[in-house]
Amino acid sequence: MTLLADLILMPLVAFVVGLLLVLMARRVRAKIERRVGPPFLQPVYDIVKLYAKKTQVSHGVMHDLAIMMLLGGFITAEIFLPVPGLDGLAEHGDLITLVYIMMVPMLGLALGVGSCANPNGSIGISRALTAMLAYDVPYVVVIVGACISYGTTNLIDIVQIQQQGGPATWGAATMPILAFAGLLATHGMLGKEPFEIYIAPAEIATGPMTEMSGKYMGALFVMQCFQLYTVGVLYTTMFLGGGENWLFFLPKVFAVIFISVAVTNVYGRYKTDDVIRWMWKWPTGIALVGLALVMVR
Amino acid sequence: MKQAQVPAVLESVLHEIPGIQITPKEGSRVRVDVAPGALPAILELLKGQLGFMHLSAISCIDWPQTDEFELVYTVWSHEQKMTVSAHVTIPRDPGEYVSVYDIHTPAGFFERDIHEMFGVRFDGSPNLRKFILTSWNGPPPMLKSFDTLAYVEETFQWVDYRPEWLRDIEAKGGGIDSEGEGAPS
Amino acid sequence: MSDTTPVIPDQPEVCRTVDAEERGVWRRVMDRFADHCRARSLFVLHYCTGCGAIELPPTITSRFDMERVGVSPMVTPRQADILLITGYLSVKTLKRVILSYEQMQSPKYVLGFGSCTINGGMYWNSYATVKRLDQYIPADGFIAGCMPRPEAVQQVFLDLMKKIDAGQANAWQDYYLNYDRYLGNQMALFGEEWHTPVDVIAEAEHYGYVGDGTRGRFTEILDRHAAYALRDAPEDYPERGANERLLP
Amino acid sequence: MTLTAHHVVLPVALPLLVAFLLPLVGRLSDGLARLLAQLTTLAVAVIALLLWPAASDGGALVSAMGGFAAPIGIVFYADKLALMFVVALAVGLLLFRPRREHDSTKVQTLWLLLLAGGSGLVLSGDLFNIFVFYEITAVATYGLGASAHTGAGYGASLRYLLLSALGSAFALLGIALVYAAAGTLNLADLSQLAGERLTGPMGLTAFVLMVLGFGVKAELFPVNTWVPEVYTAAPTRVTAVLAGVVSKLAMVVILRLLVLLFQDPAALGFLLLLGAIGVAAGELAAFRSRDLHRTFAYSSIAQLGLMAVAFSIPGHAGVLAGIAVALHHLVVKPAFFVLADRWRGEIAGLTGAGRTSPLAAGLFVLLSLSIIGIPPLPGFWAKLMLFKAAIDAGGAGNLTAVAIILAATVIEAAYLFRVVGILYGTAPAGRPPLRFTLGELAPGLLLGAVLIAATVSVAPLGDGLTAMAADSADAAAYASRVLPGGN
Amino acid sequence: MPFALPFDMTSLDLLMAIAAAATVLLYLFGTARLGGYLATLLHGAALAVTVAMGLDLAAGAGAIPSSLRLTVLGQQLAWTLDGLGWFFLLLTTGAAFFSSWYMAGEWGRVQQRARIQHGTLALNVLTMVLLLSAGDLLGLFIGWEFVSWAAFAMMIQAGGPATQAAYRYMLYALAGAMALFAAILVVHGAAGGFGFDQMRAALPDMSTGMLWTLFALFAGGFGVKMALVPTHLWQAPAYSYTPGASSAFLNAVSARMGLFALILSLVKLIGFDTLAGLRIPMTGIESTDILAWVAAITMVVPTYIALMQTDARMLLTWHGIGQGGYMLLGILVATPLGVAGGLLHVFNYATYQMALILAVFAVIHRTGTADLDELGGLITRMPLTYVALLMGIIGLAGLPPMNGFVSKWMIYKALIVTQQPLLSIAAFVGTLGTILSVYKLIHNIFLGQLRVEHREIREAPWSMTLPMLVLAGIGFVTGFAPGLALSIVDQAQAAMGVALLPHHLGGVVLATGSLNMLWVVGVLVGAIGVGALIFYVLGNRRFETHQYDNYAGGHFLSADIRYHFSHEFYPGLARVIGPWYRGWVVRMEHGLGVLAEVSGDLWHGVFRAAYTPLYVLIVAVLGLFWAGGAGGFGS
Repeated sequence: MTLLADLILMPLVAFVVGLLLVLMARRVRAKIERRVGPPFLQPVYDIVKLYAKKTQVSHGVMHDLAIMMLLGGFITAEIFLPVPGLDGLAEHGDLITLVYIMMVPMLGLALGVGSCANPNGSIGISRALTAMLAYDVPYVVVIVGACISYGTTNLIDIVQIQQQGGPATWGAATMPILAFAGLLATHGMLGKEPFEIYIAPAEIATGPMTEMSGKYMGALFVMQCFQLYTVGVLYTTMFLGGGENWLFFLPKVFAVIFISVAVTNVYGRYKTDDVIRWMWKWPTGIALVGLALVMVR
Repeated sequence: MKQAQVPAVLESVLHEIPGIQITPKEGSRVRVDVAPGALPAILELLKGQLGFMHLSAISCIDWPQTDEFELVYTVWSHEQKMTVSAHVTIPRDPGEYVSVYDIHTPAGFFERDIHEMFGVRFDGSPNLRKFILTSWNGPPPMLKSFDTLAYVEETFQWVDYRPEWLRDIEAKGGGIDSEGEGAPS
Repeated sequence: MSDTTPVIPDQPEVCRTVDAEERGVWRRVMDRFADHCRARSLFVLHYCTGCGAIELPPTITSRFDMERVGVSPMVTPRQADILLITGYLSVKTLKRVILSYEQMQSPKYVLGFGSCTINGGMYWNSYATVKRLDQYIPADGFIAGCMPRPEAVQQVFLDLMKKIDAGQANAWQDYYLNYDRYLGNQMALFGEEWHTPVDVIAEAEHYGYVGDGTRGRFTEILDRHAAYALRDAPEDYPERGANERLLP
Repeated sequence: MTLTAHHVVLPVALPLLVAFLLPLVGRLSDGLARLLAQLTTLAVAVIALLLWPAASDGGALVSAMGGFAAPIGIVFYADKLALMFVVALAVGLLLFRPRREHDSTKVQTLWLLLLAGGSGLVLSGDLFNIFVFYEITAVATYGLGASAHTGAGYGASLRYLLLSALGSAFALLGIALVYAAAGTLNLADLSQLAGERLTGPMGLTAFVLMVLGFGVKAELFPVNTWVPEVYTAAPTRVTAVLAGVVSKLAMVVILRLLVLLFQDPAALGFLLLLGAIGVAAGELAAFRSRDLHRTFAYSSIAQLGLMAVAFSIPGHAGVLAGIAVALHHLVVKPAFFVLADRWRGEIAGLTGAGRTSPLAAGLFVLLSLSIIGIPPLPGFWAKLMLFKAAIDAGGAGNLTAVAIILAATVIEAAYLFRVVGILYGTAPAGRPPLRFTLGELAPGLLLGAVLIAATVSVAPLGDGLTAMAADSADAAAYASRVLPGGN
Repeated sequence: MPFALPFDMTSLDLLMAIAAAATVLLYLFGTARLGGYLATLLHGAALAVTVAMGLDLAAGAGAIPSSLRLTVLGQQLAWTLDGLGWFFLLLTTGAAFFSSWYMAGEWGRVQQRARIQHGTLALNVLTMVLLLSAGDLLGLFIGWEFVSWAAFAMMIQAGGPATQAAYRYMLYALAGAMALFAAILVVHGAAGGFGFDQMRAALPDMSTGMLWTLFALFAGGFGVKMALVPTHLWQAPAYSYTPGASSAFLNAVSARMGLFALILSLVKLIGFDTLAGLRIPMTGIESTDILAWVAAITMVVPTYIALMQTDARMLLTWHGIGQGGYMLLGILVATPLGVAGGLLHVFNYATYQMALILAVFAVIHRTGTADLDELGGLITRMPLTYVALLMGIIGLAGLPPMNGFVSKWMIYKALIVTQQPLLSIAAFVGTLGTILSVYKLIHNIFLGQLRVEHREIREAPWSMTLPMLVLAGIGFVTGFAPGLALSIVDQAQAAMGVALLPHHLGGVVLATGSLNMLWVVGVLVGAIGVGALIFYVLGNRRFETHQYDNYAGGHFLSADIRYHFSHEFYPGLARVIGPWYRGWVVRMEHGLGVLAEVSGDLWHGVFRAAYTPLYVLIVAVLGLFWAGGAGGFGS
């Protein structure tokens, strides 16, 4: 029975924490711009308003399927991501499986946007995939380094290994360089400036989201919540010792996202090939140094 | 307006054009009135000798009384720091004039604009198709003979703006001076 | 000029039309909640149609910060709720405004800035500008002033929110219910071949907003030559290429 | 009627006799002369076949001329190997008799001289006798080479004459050295004395001179520059016989020398070197050539190089491989030349020829596959034998030779299948279709059928060849049969 | 239960008989009205026999002998089929069955020379049966030559560019064959015979130098067929210009014969331990490491070349080369997990690559072109082909619901567990490149703006879409329950002498993190169901509009404006990695060609020398000088 509870609870928790993360992101942006910032329930209002739209325009079956794959993919990712108290199915799928499950919604979105037949969307997706290639190279090096250093790819074991000796045995403590590279790659993964090339509102009218309206746009807002949550929790699980209990776990997740959000609002937008060059020069270099250190031990 | 005498350098260049009349204006502006046929020559001279490289604008004034169009070519010279506006008048009904595109390339757009707004044909101008009013089928709208108010009256509708607060004021004798100049009834 | 001089019926005061089937309690609670959220989350279309657009940046950014009440700019009409007509509307701009309006997802609201959208304003006697906005697309609110200051803009937003919260801002239904009249006015201005790629009638039928005013004389003209599968575009209209509907 | 040892001399004597009769008969009527020539060729073939059972049971038929004993007497030694080549020569000459326009009594006489010389070369057991028959074949080849009556033909034959004459001089010098050292010219006798007399620098020099001499006809490396010119200029049927059969006879002579006289590794190494360079040179030049005739000429140089490498491997395995390659080349090369007869001139000009005459193109593909050495065709088994022998013999020289041959096979496949690609290309509209009449293609198809028959019956054929190789590689048996009482 | 047969014929003989009969019959009746269905029947029969043999092997029979014996010139040739051979045989007959089924319908009728296509396909199956059941090295070589030439016959039939590509293939294949010939000769030299057991017996006393040459020759010879990096240029054009179904067959199976032979020679005969023993003196780099790095480069470089292709077929064949690298890398990890991953990837690759190629050829059949810049928006016209291609690309990219993910996961896991980070990073980077290029493939063909001329295109006929969908279904089923495919892989792994990987229906249970695809795919499908529920319940009904009702910055879109974004699909990436393609291998290949030409000219010149007598004199003097000096050459 607990498995059924986990199956239901984990996505909901993810959604709620995701909403809070989105709120924090918008609030931080407002404070940086010396503005008051949105009210507490603003993300909820946006999502409900989009779902409550009276007319919903679709561009074909694949456009709808994409939205289903989007939500389905992230719900699955949440279920395989262990959080304090809720292990879900982490026993049956390890870190590598999770990384690839996170790519299913990305592919679903890409197919849906493709079927909208909008040039802005296609350019957006081409840039999104290129950016994915850019930030995934360092991210892969970080994952391989972490897995080799922990000796396992099972997320639950990884968390236990890190919690044995308190903060001293956290990933960030044992592999500081690798953790730093992971942070840079995570920042790229979130699609915030300076790597926001594929949602560039000025150039390609929010790229993939051009033809998304009503509940399609609502699903994308929900995806943003899930994405912030997943990326934050994954980084915390790998390097910040996961969560003994929610009291310690949430601040860590918020801290990870806060760093990235804070950095976002003071940067302009890189061109696509600059994103690639930067991602393959600095984070990859740092990650390889971290990997070398791990292999030496 | 401090000095009225014609700048010497301009005098020396333009004096042999027959029937030319140069009147200096305030600041560094000079007005030149010339016969229609001589204008390209003048522009050529100004550009060649005095560095009037920049054609700021060609504007057209519609004189319905004398049934004429007046074309004003404003050119500017960086060397002389001086603006010359050459005025030419052409009769309205044929509304034909020669294009100065080969002297100043921007003239192409000005001529296209004047053609659209006034109906003046510049032969030799590269492109006289519709420019801004792409879905306009009416007469050239800038002509004074074109009664915009009549067109507007006929094409658009007004809202008779009678909110109750206005009716109270009128009841008390106030209200809008509807006989004023052009206020809609 | 075409002989179809549109006749202007009397303008009834648009009020909240209760949906056809009497809604159950649960549906009404849901509607109430939906209206509550709709009022607090408005996406403004980032489309500067006239001179008043310069008033928007201060309204939305740090000086007046409309995000406090949930208003934020959005790039494409698909995602936007509010279309701001900021100032005079030239005939050419009106075409794009109508296309953007039809591409917006209802419930959608139109706010007219300044007197130009009410009765022609400063350009009342110009051949190129449109005099009354609400002849071509239904408008929810107008702000007097040439150009209204951010405080006035905020005030109109707050008024609109109150109307949405009360469920009254339904001018958009009027576009479906009286589409023929709007189309007539548009055709009077743009000529008979005028149509946008958006199939408004099919949308109205799909979502059940078909009133007696939806179909009429002008929609027949529309059907005759809005062969959306038009291969080659007539030379000028509208500018590059005619519109396209893939017959289902 | 059974034929005894004394009839061994007939395959040589009969054609010589008729060759000199022909001019007289020719004066009466050309038809009769041609018929007589063909009859004698047929007779020679029949005789050789009839001799076969006698040779096979006794190992070999030996007939001493005039009853003289060894050191002086001229001996004819007909073992299965020799008889096989005589039959091949006769059948080849029959199959490829000259075409109507190149034919005349003079050509027929040369044809018979070639038959006589060739069979004498293989049958005779005496060194000087071999030299005489070698001269006869050389003269016949000069005449036949020029029988196309073209300027190029005369030039090529003249250059070939010069080269061959020089070669013969070397051979004669070598034979003289051998005579000086051993005192006898009878091969069997020499094989007895070779042990002590022909070793050391004197023997080696004799060997080098003889190899260079006989190498001219056996297309060995330094002395085969005449091959492309003569094979291209001569009438195609003559080339078919020359390349197919005659060059092998000279190689058999060299084999006899190696087996009987010179067993020391220096000689074998020298022949291996020539062979390997011959293979590499042949294949690379063929890769470069643009004309079909010239390509097949270079290809035959390469195949002869293969034989030289095979024979340079001591023991019967080497001989077996050499014979297998020789027999396979004997079947494939004439068929290639039959195709080249119609597809004359630039290869590039042949585009689309495969579509107009599919049978010829199919034959070409079959022959290419076999000569490259693709299983199950006999070419593969021959090469496998060669490689097995070389690897079993070991030694750096053999390994490099194997490597060169493997690389050469790839180049061989390259130029052959380049031609196939052109044959099956789409023909440009303007060119008239090159069509084969069945008559022209018949010999080729026959040889193709022989090839396929060999593929099917490769096992029994293999055993037969192994027995023949074992016998011909056995110097002691040779001596015991020839010398009475074997002193 | 032993396979009962009418007379003493073993099942392997029956299979050979069917294959031979198929070759002859199909060559004669290929174009007849029912010729296609006859082909499908025959290949189906062959598949059935193979499956039966599988049951036999699973029931414990070590190997299935064939009564075909040949003794030629002292060599005995025998044919027996063991687990490893059977695994690849199953792929061959399966691939032949599906491609003949594809050819049976309308596609076959449209071809000019269907007879030749059917004949060559059956010939390929026959030659592969002979190769896979080779009993000794000579049999292996003969089978290898047969397979190469059968593939050549299949490639050359299309004419035009195909002949050029086939000619280039033949040169590479023959060079590989000669290397293999040299290898078996070296073995013959050392072991005195061509038998497998003779070779194993002679292995211990082989010198390391000989072992290195043997390793190099085997890896080089078989690597050419597998298109490992330096020898990969021929495969893409050769496999794409072959017509339709045969191209699918070649892509799915033909290159894997190289892998079979590599496993047979390096793993079964030489064995992992002897290979591990072979080290480069100072550096401690083992022989398998070198091959692993060649496999890694083969994984990455061709994938990023595929990214830049504009022809759909070329893109897929370049990926074929890349995927070959994954299989080899998996096997070279030498742990049960790695080997199982590599072999499973062979099975998975065959299913989704075939589905992809058949789908692309269905598009070509309908639109007439495979150029990615001329297509677009076909999803509305050819939905079934779209589904097949979609499931194929998910498999090719190795994403969860499909089987491609399972085998790639096992390979990553094996590399991480054996602490080889750089190789696993290369594997990940290869997958990323694949994801980008497969999306470009599906986007440029099926998504985006539908062209005016493609508006009346109909879906491909059932005879073409059904095989595709069945293959994609197999991919999904083996993705959902990888245990089925893993049990097939066990046969091959057992025959290879590698310990079996304990697995259950859903996947693998390992201490260092296990994978249970039943849960992963189950939850994914369930979650997508929840997504669908949310989509249909919340929010109003959807209104489907046409492709020109699109946001274009206020612009009115219409049919005559071509706004489909497909040319140069990844401009940013092209700007960064564009200069990295320097075509070293292409220049190297060109260099070899020029070397052959130049040396050809040299010898050609030698033979044309007119002054031959003088030339001979010089040579004679040299010969004498050498002979006189009694310098013994050789000995």
